[in-house]
Amino acid sequence: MTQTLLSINNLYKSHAAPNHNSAWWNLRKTSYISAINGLDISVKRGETLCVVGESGCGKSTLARLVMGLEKPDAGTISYQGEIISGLSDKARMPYRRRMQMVFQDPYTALNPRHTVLHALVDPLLYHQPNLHRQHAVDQAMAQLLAVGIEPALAQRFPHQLSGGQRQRVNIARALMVEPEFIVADEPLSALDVSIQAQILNLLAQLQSQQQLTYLIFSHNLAAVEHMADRVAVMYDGQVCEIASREQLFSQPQHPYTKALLAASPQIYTPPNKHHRLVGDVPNRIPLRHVQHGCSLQDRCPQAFETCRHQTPQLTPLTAQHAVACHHTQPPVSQGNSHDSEH
Amino acid sequence: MNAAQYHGHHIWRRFRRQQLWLQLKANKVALISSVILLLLTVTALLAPWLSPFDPADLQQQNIMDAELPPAWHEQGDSRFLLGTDGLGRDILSSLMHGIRTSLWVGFWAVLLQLTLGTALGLCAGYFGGWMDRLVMRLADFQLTFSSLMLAILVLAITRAAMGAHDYHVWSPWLLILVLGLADWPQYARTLRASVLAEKHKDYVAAAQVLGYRSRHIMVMQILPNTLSPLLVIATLQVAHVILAEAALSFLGIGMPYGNPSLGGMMGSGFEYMLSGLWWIALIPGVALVLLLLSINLVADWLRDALDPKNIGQQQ
Amino acid sequence: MNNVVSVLSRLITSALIIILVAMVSYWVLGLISPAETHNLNLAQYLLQVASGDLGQSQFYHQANLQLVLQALPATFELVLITSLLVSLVVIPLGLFTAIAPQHKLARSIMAVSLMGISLPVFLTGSIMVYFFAVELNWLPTFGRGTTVPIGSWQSGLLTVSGWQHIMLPAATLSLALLPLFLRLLRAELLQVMQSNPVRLAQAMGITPWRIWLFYGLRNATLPMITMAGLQFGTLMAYTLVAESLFQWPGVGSLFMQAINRSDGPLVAAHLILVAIMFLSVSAIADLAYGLFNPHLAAWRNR
Amino acid sequence: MSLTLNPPTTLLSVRDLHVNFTSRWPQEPNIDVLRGVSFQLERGERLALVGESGAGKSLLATSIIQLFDTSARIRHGSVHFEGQDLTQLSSKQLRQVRGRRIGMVFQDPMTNLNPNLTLEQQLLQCILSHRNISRAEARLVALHKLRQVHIPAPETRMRQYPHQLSAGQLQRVTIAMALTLEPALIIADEPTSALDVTMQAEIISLLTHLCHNNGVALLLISHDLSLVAHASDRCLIMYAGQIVEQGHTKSLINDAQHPYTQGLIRALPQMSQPGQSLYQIPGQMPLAQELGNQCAFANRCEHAFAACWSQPPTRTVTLEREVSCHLVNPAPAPAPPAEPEL
Repeated sequence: MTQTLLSINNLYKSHAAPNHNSAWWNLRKTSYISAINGLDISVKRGETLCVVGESGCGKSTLARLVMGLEKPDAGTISYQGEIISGLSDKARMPYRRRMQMVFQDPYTALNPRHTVLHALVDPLLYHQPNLHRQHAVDQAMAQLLAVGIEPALAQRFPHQLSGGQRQRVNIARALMVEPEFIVADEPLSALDVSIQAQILNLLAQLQSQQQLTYLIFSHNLAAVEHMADRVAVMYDGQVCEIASREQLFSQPQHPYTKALLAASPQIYTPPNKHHRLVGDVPNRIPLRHVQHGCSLQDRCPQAFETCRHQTPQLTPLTAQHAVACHHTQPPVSQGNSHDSEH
Repeated sequence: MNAAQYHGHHIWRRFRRQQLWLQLKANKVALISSVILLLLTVTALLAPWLSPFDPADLQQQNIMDAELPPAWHEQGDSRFLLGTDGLGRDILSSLMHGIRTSLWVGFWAVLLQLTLGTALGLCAGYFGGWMDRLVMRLADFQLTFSSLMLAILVLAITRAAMGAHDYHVWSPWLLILVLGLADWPQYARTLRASVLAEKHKDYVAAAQVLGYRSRHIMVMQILPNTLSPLLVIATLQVAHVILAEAALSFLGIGMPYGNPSLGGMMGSGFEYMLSGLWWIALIPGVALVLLLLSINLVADWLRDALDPKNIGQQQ
Repeated sequence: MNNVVSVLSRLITSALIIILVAMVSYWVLGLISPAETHNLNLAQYLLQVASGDLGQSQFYHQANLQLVLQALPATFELVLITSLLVSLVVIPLGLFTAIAPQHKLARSIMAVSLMGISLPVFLTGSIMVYFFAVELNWLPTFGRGTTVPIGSWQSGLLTVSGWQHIMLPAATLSLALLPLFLRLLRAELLQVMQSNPVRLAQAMGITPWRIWLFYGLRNATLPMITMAGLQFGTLMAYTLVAESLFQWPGVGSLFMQAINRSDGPLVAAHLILVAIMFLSVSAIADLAYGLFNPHLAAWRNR
Repeated sequence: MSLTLNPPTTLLSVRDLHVNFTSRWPQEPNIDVLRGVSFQLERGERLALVGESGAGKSLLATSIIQLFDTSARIRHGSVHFEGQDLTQLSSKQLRQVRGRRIGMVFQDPMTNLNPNLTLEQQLLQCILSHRNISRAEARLVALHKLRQVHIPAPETRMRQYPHQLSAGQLQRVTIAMALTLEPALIIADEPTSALDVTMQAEIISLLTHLCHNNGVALLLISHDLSLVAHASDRCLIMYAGQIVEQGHTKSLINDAQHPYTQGLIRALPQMSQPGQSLYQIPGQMPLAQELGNQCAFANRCEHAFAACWSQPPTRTVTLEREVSCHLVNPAPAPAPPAEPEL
């Protein structure tokens, strides 16, 4: 249980900002916006790590970086001790079978021109051209059954399926190559409330059957509390708190975590107004104007002088619990705050 | 379930074809215009056998037959159903050969445009970066300048440089080449936009995660989802090319003089019109409008029929 | 700072394009009139162009620049009257067909416009000539009529005969451009009228004319500017066809005459002037785009 | 029946509303998407409308002010608002009601505001369309409303374009816009689902407080029962184009009568122990064209019995609760044995 499967060290990634003036003579350079800002995280074999954060905090970018759909600017991602972040497409192939992804939007995650069966069988035949077709079809039908899709739906096109069915097909496709590690980017957010429970149960059931490791990105705290072993809270491209589920939900330390928990609607308890943040999620600013200090400083009601100058480091409180906040730790004396200098 | 059944895209193709047919039956205007287009195409293809005279054969021309009005006119001659032009040539025969020329130029130029535009648009959309910027800058530049203006400049200068006689040996090919090479931006822009939209959909990411190679994703996964708008543009462009060819021929820098083309017929008929002989210029004009209108109507219907919003409605 | 860079990069690109076009026009000059380039090498020609000397016409024995400048007022007035006609008709019709797309009248307008797209400019011109000049004998078919000098500008818009002469060419050109612009504007407006902001405006009970003006037309302005800029070449080509049909003494006719007479220097001069005109029009379109674009406006105020 | 009395405090009363979409294809029948919706709303009341996507919530909202696209049509039923039947009004009279008496707040403020007008211009368009006052006066009204929704530095903000503000601030602006003409009712269609979690609670509480303070009734539409649990007085549960249960929010949550409502609450992740499998409602919501003469929930209901398949349930009105279910109001023995047709 304690073996580290995936570890991410000091990861940075920025994206080009949209350029509004795109006439044919305009060859001006684009500006950049940072998405991942010095992030450290690790996933242990067999666990479910949920990463919680609001839209724009860099969750999707992180998911894409882990899956090798984008390349990081700096820092490393390693899988079972091997660095996989800089690999070429070819060198990455062995890891493609071991790591798979479930996407947020079940409506666009399936090619509209392929039937369910085609979507499942095609990857197998693409990689193993010698595989007997009947064998691949049998495998696909078995996988569909495992995720609760009736065989009659195998010949349907995605637009003939409901959202929940499509998400099941997505999960089935990811499982076709028998991976051990699944990254899921907001697997529930596009689904109806009554369907979310079905997918949550399916994910849990598959995990226990196939010994899967999950890295799940979500903003739905209720679902996270239900399925996570450990929870990391992300804000502005950094992890601001990471703890086991029990600790995070019972003793949150970071002001942002507290605010998130307070804001998450509970059916029987009225919302808590004490942990509100002030102001808004800041608009993304181009890299030129690098902000000093804690990225939450403008919204945090408890921000003090140190927060304006030093970036807090992720510091362990207990073995299971680490927080990046000046309130829970003494300020670092030799200002080694790493403002991005690239 | 067995392996032979799983090939989804065949079923899809059949389904789609059926859809198109149903929608065509429901739309009377589109049905009539596609029938007209079909008739015109067949006439054009069979022109050498169907036409009563051969416009290129000087033996069949008689200056005594010149400027005869259509047959239903009291001064008309029953041999010349639509009358004759200033040199005594049968307008009906010239017309059939002219439509043949128009469709021929339209077909080859559009094929050239489609190939060039698709290749450039696909690369620009999929690879992005400097390639995208360069292709799109060029496309905007070319689009602003317009293919007709470029064709006028290039063809006029070539004609001035070669002299009218030499020029007419090369002009049909030059016409296709210029119109074919100049009008790629429409395709490239549309394709790039749809490739960009498709590229950010999760199924492309899923294909990458499953280890498909870029080229395979580009051609097998993305391209099939972007073909509908290209088909519509190509149909519209056939009309556009035919119109451009007619305009150039009208100006005297398109099809050679002896080679019958609708624009050329109208150009030479214009002078007669000032003396009241309307049919020499107007009959080819009506034929041209009929051809263009039927193509445009078919394209208009195709745009609606291939719109994914409408396809989802009927399952 | 960014503005300066943008203007500079634009100027440099434009200069490069003009140099490139000048090189092409030197090559064209050599193709059409080899004698002209015999004792004039490329560098000399470029220097000559840079100093504003575009050579002399072989046929007219006059400076090319002067010839084109003399023909420019005719073309300009034709384009001006045409654009006025087109915008006067297109904006209300476009609005109407986008606001009430299901209305019978709107449907027939669109059907007519589809026919209009399939009508070549020279056919409409021919038909007009036949009816108004040959059959009815109301209007003249060629030339500009009497012109009145305003400074160095020969204007035909101040005399009755000038107006009579401009009517047919302007009407022909407008009829050719109308359906094109109508369809483009309508497609744009239709999209805007079904957008979320318009839905919110309707939900807030905003007066219909305010919705059409401030939500419909205002939101279609940017795409319309881009669209109009992109149609510049088509406009130029159509003008050329209309000019040669009505023997309108404009730049287009001059060019076609130069071609027919194999007047190399005049053709070469035309190329350079067309490039300059093209660049200035795209600069104007860009300026207008920037003026109406709140993204850029906000960025300027920062 | 209390509905027919129409007491003076009733603001909005929707009765047996049927809305259908005209099919593009002549051979297909038009199918009702709203199938007999009835409810009423008192002055100053906060009413929540909860349902999954496809249940017809948004269509109901737009049907009240008849702002749907041209293919939708009110087939039957009435919408009484302040004593007049909105379905009988001319488009000019309707415009007088829209904005002036009924304000709307839509889902995504980033796409709903006009990107090419400053906020001031947009607010002024709204005020000047309904009131005959000078621009300067209208401006004062707009400023006042922006202050009410806690926009910092409203004078500066007013001169800005939508893209210069964050999503949370823009949603405040749309709320201000809905309030400017002092309407009697505000319809908020998923006002927070495009916003971040930390913003969500704030916007909801702003909306409910402003409505309460100004005596404005609120129809709050959401897919999330937990979100509206503390923001509404009464609650309507919508399923497949019908209202299956309605009642006071507190009592409805504590004692749900309809199996669908029960399922919605039980399926929430916080209702079961972490790690345990969740209660799930099997299957998915039927499409409008699949519904025959049956209870729409019958195919997912674990209590369904013969009557559920043969006839649609009638509405049972008990004290402050209305439920449409055969379990609550057993149907009289079906006299003619209805053919099971689908």
